[in-house]
Amino acid sequence: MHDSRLLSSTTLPWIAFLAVALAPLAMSSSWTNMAILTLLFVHLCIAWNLVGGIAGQFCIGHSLFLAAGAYTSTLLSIHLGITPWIGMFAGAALAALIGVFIAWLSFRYELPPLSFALVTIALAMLGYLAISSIDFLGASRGLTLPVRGTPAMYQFRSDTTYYVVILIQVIIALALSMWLYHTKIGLYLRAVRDNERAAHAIGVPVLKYKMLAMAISAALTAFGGTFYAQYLQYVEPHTFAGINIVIQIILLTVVGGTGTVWGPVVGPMLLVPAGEWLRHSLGGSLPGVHLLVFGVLLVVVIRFAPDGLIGAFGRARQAWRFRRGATEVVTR
Amino acid sequence: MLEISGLVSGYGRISILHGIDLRVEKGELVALVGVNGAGKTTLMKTIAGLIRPTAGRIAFEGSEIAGEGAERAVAAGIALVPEGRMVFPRMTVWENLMLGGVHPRARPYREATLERIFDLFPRLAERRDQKAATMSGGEQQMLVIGRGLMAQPKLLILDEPSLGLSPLLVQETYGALRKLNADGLTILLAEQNVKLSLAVSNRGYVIENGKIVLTGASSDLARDPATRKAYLGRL
Amino acid sequence: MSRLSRLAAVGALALMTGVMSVAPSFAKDVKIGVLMPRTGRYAETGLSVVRGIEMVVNNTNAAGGIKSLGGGKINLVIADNGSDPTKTSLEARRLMSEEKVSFILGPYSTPEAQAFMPVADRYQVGGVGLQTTVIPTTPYFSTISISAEGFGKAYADAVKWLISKGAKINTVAITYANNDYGQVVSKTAAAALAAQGVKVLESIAVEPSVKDMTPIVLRVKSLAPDAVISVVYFQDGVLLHKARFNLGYTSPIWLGGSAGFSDDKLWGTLGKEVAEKTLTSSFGLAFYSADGKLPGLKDALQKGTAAYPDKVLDQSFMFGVQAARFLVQALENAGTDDPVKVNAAFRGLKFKAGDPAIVLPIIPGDVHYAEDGTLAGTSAIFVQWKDGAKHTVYPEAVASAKPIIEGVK
Amino acid sequence: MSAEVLLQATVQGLQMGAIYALIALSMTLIFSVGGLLNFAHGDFMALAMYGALALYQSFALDAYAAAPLLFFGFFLLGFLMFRRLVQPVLAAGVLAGAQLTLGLVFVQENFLLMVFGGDYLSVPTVLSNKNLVIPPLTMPWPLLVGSLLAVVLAAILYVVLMRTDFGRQVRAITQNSDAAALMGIRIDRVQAIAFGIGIGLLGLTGAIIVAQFTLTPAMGLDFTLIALIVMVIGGLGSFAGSMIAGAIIGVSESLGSLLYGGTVGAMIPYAILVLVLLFRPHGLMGEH
Repeated sequence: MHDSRLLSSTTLPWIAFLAVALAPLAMSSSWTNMAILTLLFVHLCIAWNLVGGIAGQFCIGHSLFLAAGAYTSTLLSIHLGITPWIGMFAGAALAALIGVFIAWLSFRYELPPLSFALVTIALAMLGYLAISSIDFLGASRGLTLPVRGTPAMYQFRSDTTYYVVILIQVIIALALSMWLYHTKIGLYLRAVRDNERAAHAIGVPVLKYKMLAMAISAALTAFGGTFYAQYLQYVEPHTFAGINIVIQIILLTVVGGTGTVWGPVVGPMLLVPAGEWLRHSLGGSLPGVHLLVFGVLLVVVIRFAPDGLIGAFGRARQAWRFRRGATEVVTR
Repeated sequence: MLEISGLVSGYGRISILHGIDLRVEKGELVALVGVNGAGKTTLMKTIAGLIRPTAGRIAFEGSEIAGEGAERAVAAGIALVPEGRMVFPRMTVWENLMLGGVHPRARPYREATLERIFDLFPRLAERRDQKAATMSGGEQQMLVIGRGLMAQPKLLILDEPSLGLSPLLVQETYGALRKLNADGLTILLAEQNVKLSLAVSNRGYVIENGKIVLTGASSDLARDPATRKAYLGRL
Repeated sequence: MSRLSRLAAVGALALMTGVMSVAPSFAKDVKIGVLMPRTGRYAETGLSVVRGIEMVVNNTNAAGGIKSLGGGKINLVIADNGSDPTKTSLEARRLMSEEKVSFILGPYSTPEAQAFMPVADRYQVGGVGLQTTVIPTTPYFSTISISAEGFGKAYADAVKWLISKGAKINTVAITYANNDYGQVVSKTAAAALAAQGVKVLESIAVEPSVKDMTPIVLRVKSLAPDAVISVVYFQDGVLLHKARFNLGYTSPIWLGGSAGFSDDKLWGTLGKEVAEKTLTSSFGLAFYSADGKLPGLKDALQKGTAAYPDKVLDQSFMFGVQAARFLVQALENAGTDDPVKVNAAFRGLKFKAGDPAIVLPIIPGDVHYAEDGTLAGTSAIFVQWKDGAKHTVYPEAVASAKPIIEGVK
Repeated sequence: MSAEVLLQATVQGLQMGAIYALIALSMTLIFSVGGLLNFAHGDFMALAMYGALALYQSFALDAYAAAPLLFFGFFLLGFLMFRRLVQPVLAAGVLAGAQLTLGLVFVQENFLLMVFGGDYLSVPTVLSNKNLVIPPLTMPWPLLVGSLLAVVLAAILYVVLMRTDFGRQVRAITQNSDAAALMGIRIDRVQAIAFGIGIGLLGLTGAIIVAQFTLTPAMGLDFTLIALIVMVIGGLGSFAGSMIAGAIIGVSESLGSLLYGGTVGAMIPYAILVLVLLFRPHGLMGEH
């Protein structure tokens, strides 16, 4: 009994996820590219959710981590010829460092949640303005990666290979997020989210776990940044350091369900393809109409399921069980 | 005046009250005693309209108010003085009191009521322009009671008014309640402090695990072996 | 020649003519991708570009298609890049791997081009950037516009020309939008001016999202330069002119561009009062002006008015026309739909001055593609405004009016 | 740098600062309703500015004359929106509310893009291009009117919130909504009215400052950020604080651009925000 429930609550979603994620392999190559974009956002949403959802820190500064991953690996590749396979770890380390600093800063100065969000916005904007002005980082024009065309340099001839790379990254990120969620660390993080003072009072080392969550989230985001940069083979501040992408990440996660394991997976997997579909089917008619529809869709989901689709699904299932339970009692 | 029957209430799907029957007659001072977690606060909040009951009736002066919301309860003449001294911390004493009488039913009498409250609690008059958060626990308790009175209630409900007060302040507070009752105000008092509340009240109810287990005249209850046994530590 | 061989020759000829006369069965249609913003920031521009492209392609197809392909028709596959580099990359991959297009017209902006180039390089399908000011890094990408570096030099050339006309310019201050375009233009202009012996007092960066240009104009004013070069977009350009107007600072010779000095809607947006005080004496760098003296331009304007009577035939439209005319010529030269050969033919394009294929006034003389994929022979034009209309004043080869220079009679 | 130029830049900065404060005032009011952080703030204002444009184009109505109309129109919009949309989401938490407004950014930006297109537009008014010249100073009238209005509105809002029953009810809900309910305060109605006034003020603000800016559908987010900065630096809920913070941001941005160029000028507000939040987490005039 217990085992089968465990099976249904962890294994089934995995099977469903893999089935959907692997489907594009059987389809045409334009699906592969769509799947890559989708999985990239799944990866970034999982990473953000560790801090923004599970630890409840409304961080808008993840563009810094994305930029760290994208720029570090790119610069190492351009100037020193170091392969991004190694560069990605340098980028992740840098991102983790920045993340730990932000976590420390917010703890040291006891920032309330709202102020934390604003400080991270401000840091993100400062980072964006700085990157757009520094010549070494390519300034606003950005940096183009030399075409080397070898897998050893993280460049592939086939999009399917990029797809496999991001799929593996997502699986690792998902496993990590699941592990974090279900172990003591996740428990502590959720305690911090629900009531930081109380968590502190019962002896949870709040700073340590906040820094840990931030470090993991930042490093994962940086890995996403490296992949994104290598996939596009160029970096540029607007795409890699602007806050627009963070807003997208947050909205996708929110629709899926913040603070849950599967929310950041479900959100992008439904909405990224939906957004592309809307763009293709409505985009040509009037500028903006497809994004308007998309925005209305987001607002409607947030309105009727503020805890996201995963939350709504959970409630529906519970209600169904409840009703079924009730009928059983009656028939008995 | 207040008639509760078969009341079931709680939070979400979890019921805390399992069929409460309770009456308060005009001019009475009724005590509701029970240990922490027995359901006193839930009952008070349900009467005041903060919680919607899942079953049962609450009739006030003959009309049904169950589940109609807090605004309806205030309009009918019920004022709840909540536990935990829920003042508006960043407002002055005067502002807190004015808010107590902000309901259209009470608004025309605000100035007059304010005078009465300042008579009853002279300390509030002294601290008129002080921020509520900066006052002592006892002063805040007076303020909350005063604020409840500003609503021109026919029935004043108090939730644990003695909680966390020094014995001297408790005496002062209860003195004020007795005076108000003597002036004709109907009072329903929820307390853990069994001895004190039974001493001031006419009748009493004992609540346990969301059910009324004993009821009767306060003097009888105070002598009842069952009450004594249950609340030995407090007697 | 023997009778037999003569017969064979005649037979062969007959066979060929016969084949030619049933052209549809021999004609090879060619699939061309159009990768333009139809949504997002540059949607309006992208839609206008597509109108220009569609007009040329429809006219070509109606006139018998591509002759070297036996009258094959051009089929456009229009893709939307959402004004976004990532989507440009995705759509480019789709056009190349799935739609198997022979060439791509687009993308539009510089960041989009940078996302496009690695894909073009990988799939070996060519593309042509329209308003891209970056120098291509792959043989599979070419541009029509002038590079940012080219614009920088154009400012220096214009200053040299103004001096030759009698203007006294010893010192220059530069303000630039702090983005890819502004940074490169200002740097190149400063270097070229210094080489000419003109002193650049300072280059001042301005964020493109600025809400007030007054402090910047004040800074320029306190430098007291003889001339000012402002690399601005539309919005910061409007704010710049308003600040100049409010502060009454109209004395130095002011050069600027592009949209913030030469966009068709600028005069209307500023209003007559401000525009007369600021635009009439300024020199606006432009890609395009409808008064350009080119036979191809007159023809395009005429056909455009017929095809889209209710639309404004703006700069973007003409860029679309220009790109499509280049492509038609390249297809004629290539005689195949093989992407590599089409791209090579595109890179090999050569036009004489006054060729009817040329519609953009930035191409006044002979033109061909340089080694790096930029157009050699282009030259930015400068316009001056009068009563709400633009008049080209430089270079003199395409000028339609005499310049009005501050301090020169 | 001459004293004259410095003075001119300071005055210009003060006026821009007053405009920032004006935008932050309504954000402060909206924030006081259940702690909602409105990321769509600037977008509502953009909507109002386009509204002024539409009224000008259709009825040749001057933006200053349209201001009261826009106030009432936006009040209704805000009131209804709160009832149907914001309140149910806010019940799920402050963060859900903030996320909802992020979604609204999408909706409004693209609505404007769809209806008005992506071109930059401007709205002429009676005060456009008029300057008040007091040598050596030049002050654009639209900015002056905006600044004066900011001060007047801040004073009115202060009085309404601090000295009226309505204001006390709004504050009571912010400080302890359960206790407020016990007073018989109709929380949803008071909140909806306060939210409506906040959005209405944005309608008014948009009309008043439309002469100063160029309109583009995506302009909202920049204004949201500047309003957030001003509100937070001033101290959440403090109108006087917003005025002071607006002045600080406006002047430092202006002088920063004058002395060190536009990029530094653009970075200054964010740097100030970080420093203030670290060393005075409740802002300059905020209450603990």
